[in-house]
Amino acid sequence: MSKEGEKGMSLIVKTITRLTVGLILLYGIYLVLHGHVSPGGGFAGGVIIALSFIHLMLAYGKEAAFKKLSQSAASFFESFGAILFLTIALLGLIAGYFFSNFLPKGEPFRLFSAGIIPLCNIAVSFKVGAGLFAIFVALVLLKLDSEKKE
Amino acid sequence: MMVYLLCLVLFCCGLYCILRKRNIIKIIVGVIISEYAVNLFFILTAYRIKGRSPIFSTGGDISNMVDPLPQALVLTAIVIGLATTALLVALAMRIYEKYGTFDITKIRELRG
Amino acid sequence: MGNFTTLALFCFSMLAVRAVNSQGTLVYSLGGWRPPAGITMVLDGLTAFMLATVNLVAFLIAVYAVDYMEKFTSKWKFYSLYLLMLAGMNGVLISGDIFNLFVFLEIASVASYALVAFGTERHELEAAFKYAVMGTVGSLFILIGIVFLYSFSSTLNMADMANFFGEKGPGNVTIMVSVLFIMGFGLKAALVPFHAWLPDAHPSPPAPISAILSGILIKSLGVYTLVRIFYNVIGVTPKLSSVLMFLGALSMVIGVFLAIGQWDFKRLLAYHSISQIGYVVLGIGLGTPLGILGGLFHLFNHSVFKSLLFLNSGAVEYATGTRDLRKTGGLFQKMPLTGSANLIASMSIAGIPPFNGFWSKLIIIIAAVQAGRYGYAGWAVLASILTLASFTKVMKYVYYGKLEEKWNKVKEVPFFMKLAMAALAIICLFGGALLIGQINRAFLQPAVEVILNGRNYGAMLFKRIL
Amino acid sequence: MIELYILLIFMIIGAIVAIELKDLLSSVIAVGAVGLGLSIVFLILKAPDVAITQLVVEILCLIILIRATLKRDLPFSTTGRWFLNTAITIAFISAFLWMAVQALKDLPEFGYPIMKVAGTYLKKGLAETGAANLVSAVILDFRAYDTLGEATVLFTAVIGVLTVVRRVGRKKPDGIIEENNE
Repeated sequence: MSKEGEKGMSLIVKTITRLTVGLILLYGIYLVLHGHVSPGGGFAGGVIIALSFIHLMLAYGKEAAFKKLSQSAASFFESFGAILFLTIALLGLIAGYFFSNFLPKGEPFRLFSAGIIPLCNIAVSFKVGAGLFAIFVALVLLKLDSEKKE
Repeated sequence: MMVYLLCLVLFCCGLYCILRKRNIIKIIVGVIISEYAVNLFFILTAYRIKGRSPIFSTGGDISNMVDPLPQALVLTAIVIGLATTALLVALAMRIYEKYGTFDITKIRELRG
Repeated sequence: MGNFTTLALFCFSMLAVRAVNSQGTLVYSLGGWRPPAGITMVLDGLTAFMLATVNLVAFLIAVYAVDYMEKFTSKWKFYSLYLLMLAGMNGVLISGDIFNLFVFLEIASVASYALVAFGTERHELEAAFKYAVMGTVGSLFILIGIVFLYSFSSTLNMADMANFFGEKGPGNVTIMVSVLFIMGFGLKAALVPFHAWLPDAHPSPPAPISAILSGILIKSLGVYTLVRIFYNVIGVTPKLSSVLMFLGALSMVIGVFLAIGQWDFKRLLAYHSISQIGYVVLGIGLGTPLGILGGLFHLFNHSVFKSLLFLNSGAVEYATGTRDLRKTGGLFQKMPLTGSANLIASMSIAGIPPFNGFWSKLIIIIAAVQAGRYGYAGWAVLASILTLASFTKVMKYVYYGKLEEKWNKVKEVPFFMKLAMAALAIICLFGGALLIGQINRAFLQPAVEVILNGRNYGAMLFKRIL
Repeated sequence: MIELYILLIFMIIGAIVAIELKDLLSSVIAVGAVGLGLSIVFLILKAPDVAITQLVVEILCLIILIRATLKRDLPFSTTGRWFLNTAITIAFISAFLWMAVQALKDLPEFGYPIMKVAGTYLKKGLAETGAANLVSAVILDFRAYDTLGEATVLFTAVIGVLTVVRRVGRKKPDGIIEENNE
């Protein structure tokens, strides 16, 4: 990708990235948290969170992105998401069924409503975001390796 | 009816690409196009004339919402498609690394 | 870790067999939603039978892998993918909802694509790519079929759908869906027009993976789903069953003809997989009780002896480093246990009387004759004879004959590999016992009844729920 | 509904362009155009959730594919039996389409789904789950098991990719090679 060494793209791209990457991350988090009252949800939000890190990585090179989210942290978040999701499902057993919606439903259209659904959204977003980031990193590293070999 | 047919034509474009093209990236492109077509077909079957999106709002009536179930299923199908595509791309890149080409007529160690 | 999990799964599936015997069909609704709204898991005779088969073979292969996988890097990745694949297969078997079935089918398929490329050698990558593209196309066909079914019947629950089709009767949509599913699941099961990926994908990976792919993956993803959807959901018509029989017979004969000219040990076995799947589909396609019994019994037997054969080929490769039949020879003196296990498995697959393969083939052929399909019976006998011929070749070139100079240092394989092979060989030897009254009634008969019940599946399930 | 037809035809043209272009990078970008068109179609069809997801997944797909194809060669070879193979493929596809047309006649007409199961969701969804977004309610409550499976597919793909990109697959008979886990 990079024309001038390993350290990322040109100054314009870097500046714009610095301004937008936080907004993208915030938008992803917003989509996750409001998944049960408006369009969006765990998948879309998770992918956007992953995209914000990928954006950082494309613009600044991989070191900058790893400083924010190292690979072990990514794998930790992925496992954390999976375990959170399964825990919610298993807690449902107390209420009678696997995946039963055991929390109080609350008042519709509020942020804190709909029982387990927001929690599930958060879990799924962790999982999707970290998982996609891991896939991308693996592919990029593979490519860098093969270029080095040539 | 006509809409369904156009959608299936899109699917067949992808299928043609998978069956006839001799380049790995083109094959992946074909797979992606077919996936799109299938997802579109699913959403098309859910549409209701003059329907509204399946999100409740205060005071709105719910009688003419479109079918929410296919939308949920398509969300799942999209992510599954993404996972498959990522794996295919990883395989393709490894193949490029080993053989130095994307052309499958040159990648023939195994015989039929 | 992997071994304990698979052992636990095997124990659970044996419990499942018992539960089905004592209580009949069990239904579990996830999340507490009533069936058309939520997802259900269904445990009936067919599911229990398949679960027991899959987990038995998977457990033994996991035992085998303990020593075999020492040659490869990153063992933990192998075990993760192996268990994910197993989870996918179990999910497919136990699911009562058609989209859920698709999701679990994808888990198993994605894991198997990655497993085929496990060694990351050139030919493995190529085989994996071919397999992944074919598998994805198959999945897309299945998904389109599901869209048609959903749009037509407006439900995803298989029991509900069976009721719907029971009222509606066959029509154009049924034909279209049948064609889509035959293409999709045929691709997964490697029936003959769609078999191109199998001879590449099955020999390339390490032996335990070949064994599980060939032994149980194509059956639980291909044959089981085909049977479940055609017999219990859509309802089988005479035309459909003749198509199934024709495809089965075609696979049977073409597979064995392609196999007989092969010199690569594992590739030969892969072609035999196509041929044996043909037997299973032929038996089930006959639609008579005896034919279905034979088909299912052959499915069980094939899982056992084909995994055993692949494990044997793996042992030969482990010890000598080659799998070309022309380069080996006389290994029986050096590896007596592998040799005798292979002898048992070969006789079993070729249908020599005391072994299990003989009984199931005999039942299928008798059923074909009883149903008046003499042609198909003749083909089955022909394929059986050719199978015998090609395995005679294997035994002659690998285990008997003159021991070459360079194999003098060959040793018998490590303990766990021997253990797994011996266990499978013993099952081969006594597999015929499954036909004896009590065991038959407990294990095979409930599965046959489920298939024979046809679309009453739906009505029966709803009776259990309410 | 005329815009739906226009977009669909645009997507088909985009797909054909993507298939027939000789340059891999342009071909991948044409796929991106198809994907964006698909996202707009989802919006027209009143599926905002799917539209958002499709959009972001599309972007991710595009980035991955561009990473894979950048600065890569493109040999095109036409084999000897090109005409025969194409003829077979087209015959197969037309047979497929013909059967599809027969079957489509029996489906409920476009715009009037039956909604037997979905009807229950519409009626009971808000009261029983408390989520205003019905799609969220379906994927995370009514059919949460599907979502679990789907997350597992993604997990499998992550491990699969990590498996595939390993540098050394088999240990050599002699000499020790250290594991390289990314």
